[in-house]
Amino acid sequence: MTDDTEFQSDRPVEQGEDRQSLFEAPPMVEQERMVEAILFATAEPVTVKDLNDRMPHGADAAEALVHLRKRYEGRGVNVVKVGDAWAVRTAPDLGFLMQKETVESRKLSRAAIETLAIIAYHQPVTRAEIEEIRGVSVSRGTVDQLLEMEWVRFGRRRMTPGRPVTFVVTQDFLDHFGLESARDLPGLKELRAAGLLENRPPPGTTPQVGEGDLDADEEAQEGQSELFED
Amino acid sequence: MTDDTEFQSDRPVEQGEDRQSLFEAPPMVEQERMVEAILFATAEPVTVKDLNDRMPHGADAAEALVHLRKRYEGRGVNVVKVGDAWAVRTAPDLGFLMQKETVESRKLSRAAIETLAIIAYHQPVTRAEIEEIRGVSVSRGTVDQLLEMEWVRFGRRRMTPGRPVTFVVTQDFLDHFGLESARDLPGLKELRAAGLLENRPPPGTTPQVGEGDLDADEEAQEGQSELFED
Amino acid sequence: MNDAATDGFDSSVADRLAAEALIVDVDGFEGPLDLLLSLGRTQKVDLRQVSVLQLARQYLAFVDKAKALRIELAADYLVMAAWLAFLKSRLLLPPDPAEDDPSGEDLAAHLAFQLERLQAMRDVAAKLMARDQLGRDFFARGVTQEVERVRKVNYTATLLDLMQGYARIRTKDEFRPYVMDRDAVFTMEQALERLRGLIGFAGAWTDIATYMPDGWDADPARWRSATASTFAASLELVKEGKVEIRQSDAFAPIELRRTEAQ
Repeated sequence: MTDDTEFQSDRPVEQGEDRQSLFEAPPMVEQERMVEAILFATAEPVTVKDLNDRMPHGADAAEALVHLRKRYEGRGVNVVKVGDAWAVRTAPDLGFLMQKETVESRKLSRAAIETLAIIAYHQPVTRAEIEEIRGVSVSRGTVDQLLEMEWVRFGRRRMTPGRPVTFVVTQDFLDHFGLESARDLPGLKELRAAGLLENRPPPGTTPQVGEGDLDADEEAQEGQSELFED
Repeated sequence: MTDDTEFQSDRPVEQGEDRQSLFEAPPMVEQERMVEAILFATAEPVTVKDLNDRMPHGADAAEALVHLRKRYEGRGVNVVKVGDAWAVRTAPDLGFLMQKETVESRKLSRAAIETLAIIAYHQPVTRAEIEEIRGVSVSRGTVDQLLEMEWVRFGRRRMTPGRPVTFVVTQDFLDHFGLESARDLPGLKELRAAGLLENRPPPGTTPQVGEGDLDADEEAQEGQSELFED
Repeated sequence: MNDAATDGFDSSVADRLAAEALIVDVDGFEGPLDLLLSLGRTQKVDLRQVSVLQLARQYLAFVDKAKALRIELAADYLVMAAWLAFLKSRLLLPPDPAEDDPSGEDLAAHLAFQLERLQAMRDVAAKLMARDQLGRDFFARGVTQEVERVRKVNYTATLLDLMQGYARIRTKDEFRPYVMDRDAVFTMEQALERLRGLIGFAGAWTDIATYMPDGWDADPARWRSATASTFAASLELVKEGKVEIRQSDAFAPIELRRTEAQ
């Protein structure tokens, strides 16, 4: 249209001006508003062509997009290119706001705590060794749980027949318990000094049978029951 | 939490500081970004409480909203208040760009429109009162349609004989008509000044006048105050 | 849309009023009050100053015409007619000081109030519908992002739990030398491993006892442990669908064979 008026210079000037103002593109700041509203309200990303089609004649969506994109830099939402189209999207660092976490706190089972304690004190330690120390077989679920919590991870394989895997505690474990390293775990002496190593077991645990071999049966039973628990 | 540390001044200072920094709210500009991201992510208005719940501990969504609203003044999209919730909406002057997004809304009958207006301006209002104002019985379908569109909902029962249910308008209604609160209904002040929102019983009605009237008055007041709550 | 609706209504009312001399279109009115309002508006005055007496006359004339045309009038139109006739007489006759009933003026004032209120409601309804509307003039976010619900179980344990747990184990050791006394236990994992290796050969029903580890039959304790774990392991394999298991009678030999591929 503007081209037209330029060529047809024989027309009255006023008319030409009229037509020009009629089709004059809105100011860039208005165009920016328009692009902003369209990108906001449209479900799909919008191409520059679509934007221009929807905006008033003479508008330059590409330029408006440059301004708009800059305006949204560092904001909670950004103007992003998706393929050859444009959209407004949540800033990547704020994705966590789109999740609602419900956290349930549960006490770690006794089996898990004991297994964890053994790994912490004896790492790197194989499953067979854990069972040896605990005196009961360790269920797959217990170790899986500790692995999943990322308190325990696989260490190097032991260079013994069967090359069994070993378990070690993780940095997460140390962080959770506020330890610099696993070596900082109180030793037996300190446990005893702290009254944690009395010759009486804490209430609620299996009563201690004085002499060694007798309790093998009991242990076996305990192992069995645990076998069928989970 | 911070209160705690302030009161328990016997605690080591470092610990108090630690705890404070642990719960320190993000800077206001970050909070503004968060509110921006949350409001952009949903079509529904979000309450200040919901915002605070989703934002990190110590954040003040209400304050962030003040800044954010100002930031979007005059832009292609605006931050608007809807009842006690907030939303981002395109600027009304840009509606012409959105033909594609326009949803053909269900055509409301004249009866439905009048009933809606009566509920909005007289809320909480009983069906009998609506009928009294319109001078005809209100068909079940009319109210059902408004309930279904979620523009009206049941309010408290009226404490008069029969304990009739009342109707009030919803947040969706406010959202649809771009109202911050029921207080902003067009012409509300004038109607009230003209006494046209009063519940004026026909002269000489009923022997139960005394009590009934008192009740009605109270109810009317209650209704008004509810209108002004928000 | 509503503008159009109300406008449409207005014009249709105007049309109807124009045609009223000939046709009494009762269905076109939403009840007596609506009809009265229309009649009142033809007085072309503020509804506050509307002459209720004149209005009553108009209404009664309307009802008479309808009767003459043998048009069935709904009961509420007739009730209104009766009430207006009563009101008319009240307004025309001097008030009876002995009577306690509300005066004609009071009744008329209330009717005027009702008409004004109805008109006011119609006006604000039109104003309301003329507002910018969501989805028509302004718009919500086109693409929404659902809030993802993440359920997370947070297992807790304190250092004290850990130490107590360890202490519990080590306390047991305090009473005996640290020996490998676990050699009397054949774990289910071991049994499972053993069975997995052998089960491929069990095409026919085989006594479970033949799967017992070699050399475990000397010590009764070891035999017991091996029997239990082998049995538990075979159940595990049944659960996995790898083998079938049967026992003809209580204490009869337990037999198993591998499940045939289907």
